[in-house]
Amino acid sequence: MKRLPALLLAMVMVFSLAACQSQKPPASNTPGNDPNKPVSEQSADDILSTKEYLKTYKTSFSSSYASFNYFSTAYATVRSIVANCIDGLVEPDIYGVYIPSLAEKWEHNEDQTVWTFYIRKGVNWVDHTGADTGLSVTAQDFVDGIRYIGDPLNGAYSLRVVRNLIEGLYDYYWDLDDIDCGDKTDMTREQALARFNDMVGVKALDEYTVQYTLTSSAPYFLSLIESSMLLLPVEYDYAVAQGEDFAVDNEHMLYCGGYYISHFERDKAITLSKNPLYWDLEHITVDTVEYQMIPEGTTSLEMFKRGEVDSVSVEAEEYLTLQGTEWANGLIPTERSLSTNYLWLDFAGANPEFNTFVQNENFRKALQYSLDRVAIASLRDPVNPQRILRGTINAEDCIYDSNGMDYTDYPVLKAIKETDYNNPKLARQYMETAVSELCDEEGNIKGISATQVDYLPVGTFSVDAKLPVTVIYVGTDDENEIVMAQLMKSMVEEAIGKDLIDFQIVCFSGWTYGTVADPLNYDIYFDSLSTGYADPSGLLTRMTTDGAENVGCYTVPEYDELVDRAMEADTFEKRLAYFAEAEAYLCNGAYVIPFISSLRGYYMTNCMPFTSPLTLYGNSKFKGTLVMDRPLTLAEYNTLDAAYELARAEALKAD
Amino acid sequence: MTETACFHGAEPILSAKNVEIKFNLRGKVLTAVRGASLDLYPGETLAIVGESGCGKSVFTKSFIGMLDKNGSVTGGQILYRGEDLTQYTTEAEWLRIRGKKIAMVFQDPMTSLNPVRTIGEQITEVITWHFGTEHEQAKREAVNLLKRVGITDAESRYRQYPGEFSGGMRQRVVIAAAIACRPEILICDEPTTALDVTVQAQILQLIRRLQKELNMTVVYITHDLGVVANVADRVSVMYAGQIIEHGTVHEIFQQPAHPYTKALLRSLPQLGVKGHALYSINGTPPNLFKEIAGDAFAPRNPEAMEIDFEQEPPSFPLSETHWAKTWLLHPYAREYRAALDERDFHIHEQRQPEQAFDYSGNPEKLLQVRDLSVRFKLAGKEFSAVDHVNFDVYKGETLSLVGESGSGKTTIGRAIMRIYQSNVTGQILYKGRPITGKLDKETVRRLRMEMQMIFQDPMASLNERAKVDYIISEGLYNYHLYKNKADRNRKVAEIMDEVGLSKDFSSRFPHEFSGGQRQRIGIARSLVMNPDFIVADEPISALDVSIRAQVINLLNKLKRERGLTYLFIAHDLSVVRFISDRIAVINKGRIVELAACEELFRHPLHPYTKALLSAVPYPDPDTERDKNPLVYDRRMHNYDADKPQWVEIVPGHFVLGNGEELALYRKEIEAS
Amino acid sequence: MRKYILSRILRSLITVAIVFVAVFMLLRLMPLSGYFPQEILKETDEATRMTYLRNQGLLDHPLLQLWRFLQRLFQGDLGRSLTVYPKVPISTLLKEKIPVTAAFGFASMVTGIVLGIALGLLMVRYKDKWGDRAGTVYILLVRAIPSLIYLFFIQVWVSKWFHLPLVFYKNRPSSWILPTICLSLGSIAYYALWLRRFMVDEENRDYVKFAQVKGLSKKEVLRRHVFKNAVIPLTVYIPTDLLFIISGSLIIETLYAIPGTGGLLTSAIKAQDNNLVQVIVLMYAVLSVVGVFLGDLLVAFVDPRIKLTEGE
Amino acid sequence: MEQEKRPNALLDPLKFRAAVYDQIRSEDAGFSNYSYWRSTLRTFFKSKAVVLLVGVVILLILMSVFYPIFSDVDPTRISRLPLEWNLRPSREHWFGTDTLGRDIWARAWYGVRNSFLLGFAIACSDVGFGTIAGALWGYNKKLDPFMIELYNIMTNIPSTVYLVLLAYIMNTSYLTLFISMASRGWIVEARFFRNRILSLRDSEYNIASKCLGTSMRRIAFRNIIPHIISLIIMEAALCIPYSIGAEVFMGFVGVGMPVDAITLGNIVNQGRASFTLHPYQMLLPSGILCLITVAFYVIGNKFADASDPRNHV
Repeated sequence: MKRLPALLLAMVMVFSLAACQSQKPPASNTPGNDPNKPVSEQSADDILSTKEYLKTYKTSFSSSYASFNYFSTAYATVRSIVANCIDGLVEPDIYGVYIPSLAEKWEHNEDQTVWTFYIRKGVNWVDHTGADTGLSVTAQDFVDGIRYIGDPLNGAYSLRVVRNLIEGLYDYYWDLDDIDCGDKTDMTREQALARFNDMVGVKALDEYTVQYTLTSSAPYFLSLIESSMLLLPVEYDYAVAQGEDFAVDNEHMLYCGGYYISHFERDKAITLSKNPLYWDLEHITVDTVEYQMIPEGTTSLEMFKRGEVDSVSVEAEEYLTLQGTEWANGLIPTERSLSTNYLWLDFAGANPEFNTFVQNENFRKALQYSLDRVAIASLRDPVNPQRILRGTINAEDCIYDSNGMDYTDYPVLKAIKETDYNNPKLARQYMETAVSELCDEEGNIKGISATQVDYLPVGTFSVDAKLPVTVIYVGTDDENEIVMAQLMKSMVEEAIGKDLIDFQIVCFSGWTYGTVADPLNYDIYFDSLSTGYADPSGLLTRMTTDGAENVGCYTVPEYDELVDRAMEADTFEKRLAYFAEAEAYLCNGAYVIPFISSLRGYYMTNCMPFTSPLTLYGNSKFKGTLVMDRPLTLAEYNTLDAAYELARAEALKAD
Repeated sequence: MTETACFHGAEPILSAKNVEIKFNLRGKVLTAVRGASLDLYPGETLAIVGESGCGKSVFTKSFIGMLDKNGSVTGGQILYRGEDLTQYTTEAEWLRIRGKKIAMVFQDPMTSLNPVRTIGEQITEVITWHFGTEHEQAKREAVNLLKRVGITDAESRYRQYPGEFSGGMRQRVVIAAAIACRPEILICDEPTTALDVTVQAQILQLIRRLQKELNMTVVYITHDLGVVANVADRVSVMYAGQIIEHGTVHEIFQQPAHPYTKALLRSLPQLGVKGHALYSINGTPPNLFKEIAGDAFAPRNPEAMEIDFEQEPPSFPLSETHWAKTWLLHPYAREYRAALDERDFHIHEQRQPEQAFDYSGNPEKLLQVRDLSVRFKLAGKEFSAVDHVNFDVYKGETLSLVGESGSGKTTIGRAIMRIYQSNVTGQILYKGRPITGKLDKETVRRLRMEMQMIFQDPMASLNERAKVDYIISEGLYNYHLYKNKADRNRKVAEIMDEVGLSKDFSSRFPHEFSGGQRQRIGIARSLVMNPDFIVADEPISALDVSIRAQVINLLNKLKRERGLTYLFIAHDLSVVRFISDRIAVINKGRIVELAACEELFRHPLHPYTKALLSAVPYPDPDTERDKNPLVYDRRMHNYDADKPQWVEIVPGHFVLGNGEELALYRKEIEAS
Repeated sequence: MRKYILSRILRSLITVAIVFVAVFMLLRLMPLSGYFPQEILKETDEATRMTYLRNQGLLDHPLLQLWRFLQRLFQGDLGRSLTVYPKVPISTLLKEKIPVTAAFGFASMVTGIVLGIALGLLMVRYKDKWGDRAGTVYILLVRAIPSLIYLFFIQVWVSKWFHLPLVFYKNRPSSWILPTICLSLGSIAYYALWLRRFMVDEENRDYVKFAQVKGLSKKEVLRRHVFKNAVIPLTVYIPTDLLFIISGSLIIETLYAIPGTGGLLTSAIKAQDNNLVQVIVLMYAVLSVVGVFLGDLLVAFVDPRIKLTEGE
Repeated sequence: MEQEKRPNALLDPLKFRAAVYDQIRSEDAGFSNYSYWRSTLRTFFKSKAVVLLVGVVILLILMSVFYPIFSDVDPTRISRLPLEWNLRPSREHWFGTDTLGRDIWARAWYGVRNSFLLGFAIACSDVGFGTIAGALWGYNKKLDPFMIELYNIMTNIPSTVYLVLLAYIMNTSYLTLFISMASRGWIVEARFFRNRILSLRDSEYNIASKCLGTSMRRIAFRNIIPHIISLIIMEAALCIPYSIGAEVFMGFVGVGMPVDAITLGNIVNQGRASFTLHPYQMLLPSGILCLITVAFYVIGNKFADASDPRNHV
């Protein structure tokens, strides 16, 4: 029995020995006069020159993932890892100007429908130990990349844009698919596969020259290369030999980028190591990148404080509690997000009440004008929520015409940007109008009868075909989304009035696209879409009546016409102007309700900013990243930012 | 007498003076021992007799400091070799005495040994602990001890677990462990109560032998006067926490002085005359939570004097070795005592045995049991609890089923009562009609009314959560045997009166009653149905000696008045002899012999019956002393080739045996 | 004895079979769209999906699918995950995850038994004194308060007080401490509670009194008789503990980011990963049945009383 | 031997004659004034902790009943002013406000009420069905193999499997949670009661009733239920902490209550997300939650102890 206290003592000792070092807070040098924009006393050059940098970058991921197959994965973490492991033809420099990567140079024809890339020689694939496989990256590998995604069985992710853009790929793909479905019997699968070289507009002109032939003019093709992983090369024979195992873990894939995946522990850790054979080894500043899994968002800030990760995004509430602590001056606002958050309305759902009303523009507008977007944005950034608001579909500051004019500043869109949608009175008016059009005097909704709405597996709901209109909002069980949904409910019910609308929130834990959005098991749901590359067509063409992103199944022929007109425009400016009109039509009609951007407030980091490629559309890269042994302060950031903006403007001009 | 004489004058090794022991129970104080005194002399055998709750066990436990946590010695002295044990406070002090000087054997050998350690370890540990002996040496000693207590093949049995031993064997092991340190005093707390009669005698013999060999003083605590007669040199009779009479065994048995002792002896069925009411002690022992004034026995003593209720009697010496605490011995009471003695004498004179049941007139067979077998499943194995049993019960008789525990006698009773159904084979006929297997509702209903059962354990057989009123009228409710509420109340009151319970009790709960009263409630519950036939399953074995006679008398009275027929299940032959007309002896599921009561006692044939009869303790020290019980071993039969048969060897006398044995039995009968 | 074991095994197999078939069939009732990750679903059309499903044999009659599953099972092929870890062989998954969970499970089982028994002894030794009271309060808190709450507080606060890592790192031994202790908290309470209860029960038995009468000191009686007898019934629970070793704790593995099997089932069901669900359910069913069975065998092994009744 | 030296002079010779024998008095000592329920309650309330906890539970129940009736604070009122979000405990908001400015004190009491309702419902169903099924199971030998297999199967399927399956089939609601918990709880209780009833079934007083031809129904109501009523009370009390704990766990797994339902589980799980930032949001409600579970757990166990006649010392 005496052994027990001894045992306890021993355990306590182990505890105390196990104490590990924690992170130092950022240096408290905030002498700037303007508290909103503190600036360091040091110049940008001073900040950059006086540093010793760490060789390891530690970061985290939060969801489990399965495969590193860059053609088929949908997981952002995997995409960001692979972006560092497989190089594309071109990449942006720190100012976002495209510079050679695996292609040493490139050229295109007049109307930008044929692009030719000259591949860097002497780049070899390496395996998961960093060893040279002897296989070199050739033009054929890029052709094979398209060959791989052209086969429906390989399940390429986000294929539509590339499939429609590369000449012949669409037909090639659907022929194969028809064969698989048994709809097409006049040729075998082998015969169809053999037609690739003849049909599809991607050719290896010689061992190191690859040429893409496109179906339409694509001035944005380089940004598409940056953003889409479908244009990455693959060692086809290797991939085919691996079969289903291809890229399921680090051992079943090959690397040609700055890093290879040296360690992989499922749901726990991934380590990237510097590729010793990399062609641009001098710009690889960080030797290893360690990813570790953090399951709950709340602990990641704590992890950053304890020095377990090198950067962390700071949510609104965290931002507030960090104020007044030693960490406060390390909080840096996130710069930009190309992703926009929408409310999707279900135009073909099973809820007769909502279905009747949603066809009515006044009702949609009532919804649109009932949202206090600032309050919603305050959930993300309580200090400066204005910067998160976004009423347009495409993001600002990313698409420019040849005059340098921002696409969202075209007049029709500018008007939307300037509209204050927080107008409960107007919302109530719109709703009353809608009610007068759709209901009889007793408050019965015309043309429908009480019924049971079957939104299984989300649930079943009974509606009485009377006012208030029952609206089923279906969301995920993510804490932040729940809070937002609850806020929206209170806004909508307050603005429109509970007598006219009954806003029900269902947080469905098994929320997947397949269970809720695709089978139309909702009235309203919240989602986001992002501008994929420097052209509005990326989003807008997919939102037409039969477009892939038209998940709400609205029918707006006017919009379809506007999009068609834009696609046929002969100049880029006209194209943008027409697209702007189309986008405004969709927004003003409240067919979809974009309301904020996906900006997540603030972040803290140990990295020196503006040292790695500015990847606007694609995934960030670690090339050039400088890791400090302490967090960056906002003052330092602002100093560096000022210098960077000047340099960038110059660089863009030179481009 | 010669043996006892030598104690007097010698120094006692243990001397308890005016010991008072109190317990805290549910916030109240119970005085379990109220100034009991006792001297123990070297080498003697003392028996402390008393009914349960009289404090005999508690009293002796205080000698080794084993009182339960809520109890303590609150007065008096216990002197052991000059040291006052009541002053001991620490465990270390007691450890010098316990096991080493004073050892104890408990009642139930089934629970006294740790089931998961080998018996060897449990003996060895005492030796190593007390003497620090080396393990090997201790082991050798333990094996010797085992041999000594009569365990054959001791070396291999050393490594066995208690579960592999029979009850008697276990008690031997317990005794071996108790005497491992050669204690001076061995206290045996009802050492044979839990054992079967045949084993009981062997254990008593063993203790007696060991006592002689080791020169121990042995204290027996028992309620069984037969055991007392068998073993004791001197006897202390305890009642309500006091020793009320003390003397040599002959003095107690032949000249009891205290009314309680007298009554106790007189109420023994062995001393009763068949057909007459047994002398019975009324009432129940006193409640020790209350202050007791005067003689504690007075309220139950119909011959008590007024002084008995007022003052506690001192002890009056009768001889050098004999004293009693009763006012009857006071000179003032001389006349009264003489009158009492006179009356007792006449009572004895008048008694004539009643005519035995008349079987000659071809009496009606009320119940016929044919080839009855009952099979049970235990841990996936099937075994026969009752194996091809045949017997008849005549109307108006009392047939007793006698056997050891586990012999299947209760199972037969329950099979007749249709409690076991699916696993029963063979036939049971009641009034000529079969009552096994599926019966129509009406028949079952009728049977349930005509056949009733009385249970062994009066504590378990009454629903604790129901009032007496409900318990007794349960049958009335079931069959709507009453017209209205008043009628039902009247019936309940009548039956309570018949079993000797005040009708005021009807609104009380069973746990407010003593064992005898509860048993009477149980009987009332059965009688209210007006049955013809009653299966009485050991109805008195769980009762105290002083209570038994009440119940026996009640059963007999009811039989006479209502013309009942009993199937009486028991293990105690002395009771059986008193109460029954015929006796069936059952062993391991088979009835081995069946005969009229006196015939069986006079001419037992089956070796098991003989062993059983020879082992019955008889409350007479002279006959008991020289008794040499027979041992029955089942293996003596060789039934492999020659199957046993159930044969009526002379009219009315059945016995089980194969050809060879039967021939032998016939010879025996002729010889007698 | 052999017959008994055989019939037990047979009955266990039937139980496993029923559980498995029931879950298998239930899973086939789910909508087909669940077979695809969200993003894939968005990018493909109905025809492509049906093709995929047909190629995978997921449109066949459930019984046929069951048969196929069993066939492959006997060849040692557990199939591949569908949505949670698309295309990853389930055997690979289990091979990766079970060792992690099992290592924690084993460590916590040992901690649980050792500390649980120590605590139980402490409580008996100091019965109705401070040791007992402290132990009772501990048991009370662990058993009464929803584990999520105190596990969460332990992660946040205890890690801070002792400067222990917040999450688990394979190469940092100090990060093992908290999860292991958290995992064993429940079983410490469990073992302590029952050991105490059994010991107190045993203390009132006749053989204990007899041992005392034999002159053994109380401590000796506790050690030689009470403790041993009280531990025997506890052994029944050890194999059930074994179950937890492999199935893992959803809460603790989630809190400490342990890449074990704990959350596997939940996420598999949520993502409707039929292949994964059926394998895990099968695994759990087998484990629990085996656990109960082993428990009985173990007791028969350590308890001489049981050997007897069955050995006859 | 010891002699009483009492002077004979004090004794009255007239007293040495037969006294009147009183039958009732001779029986008198047989009675004890022991009453099962009185002793149970006395043993139960002997512990001061129990008295305290019973007081706490009564207070909690009263509070959860009367707060929603008399308070005019709307626990669902969302504030659109970020200034009113995440307020620390103050005089105005005793427990502070949550992420959307809702008053946590008010939410806590609505939550206690709803959790109680859920807990009581589950306790009733589990113990109710469990007792009935346990009685059938215990009394009918033929049911035994079937029920044992059913028990094995039901306890072998991990509960999350059909919790999540149920969540697929039905809305997340009180009813779903209730069904998913109750569909499993009854068999555990049934087995518990079966074992108790099995030992009661073969007790002599039941056999006696059988011999008297008492119907099964009467046996059940008069012989069985009065003996297990204390167990029923105990199990019901222990069901409450169990059901509250299960609700918290299910919220964690993601198959709990609808988000706008106010239950303790929801409040705690919501508080957990922002624990590092606003600890009070979780601490205070989980304090109440722990108080409830601990109180019921202690009460249940102490009652079990008290209802055991062996402890009536």
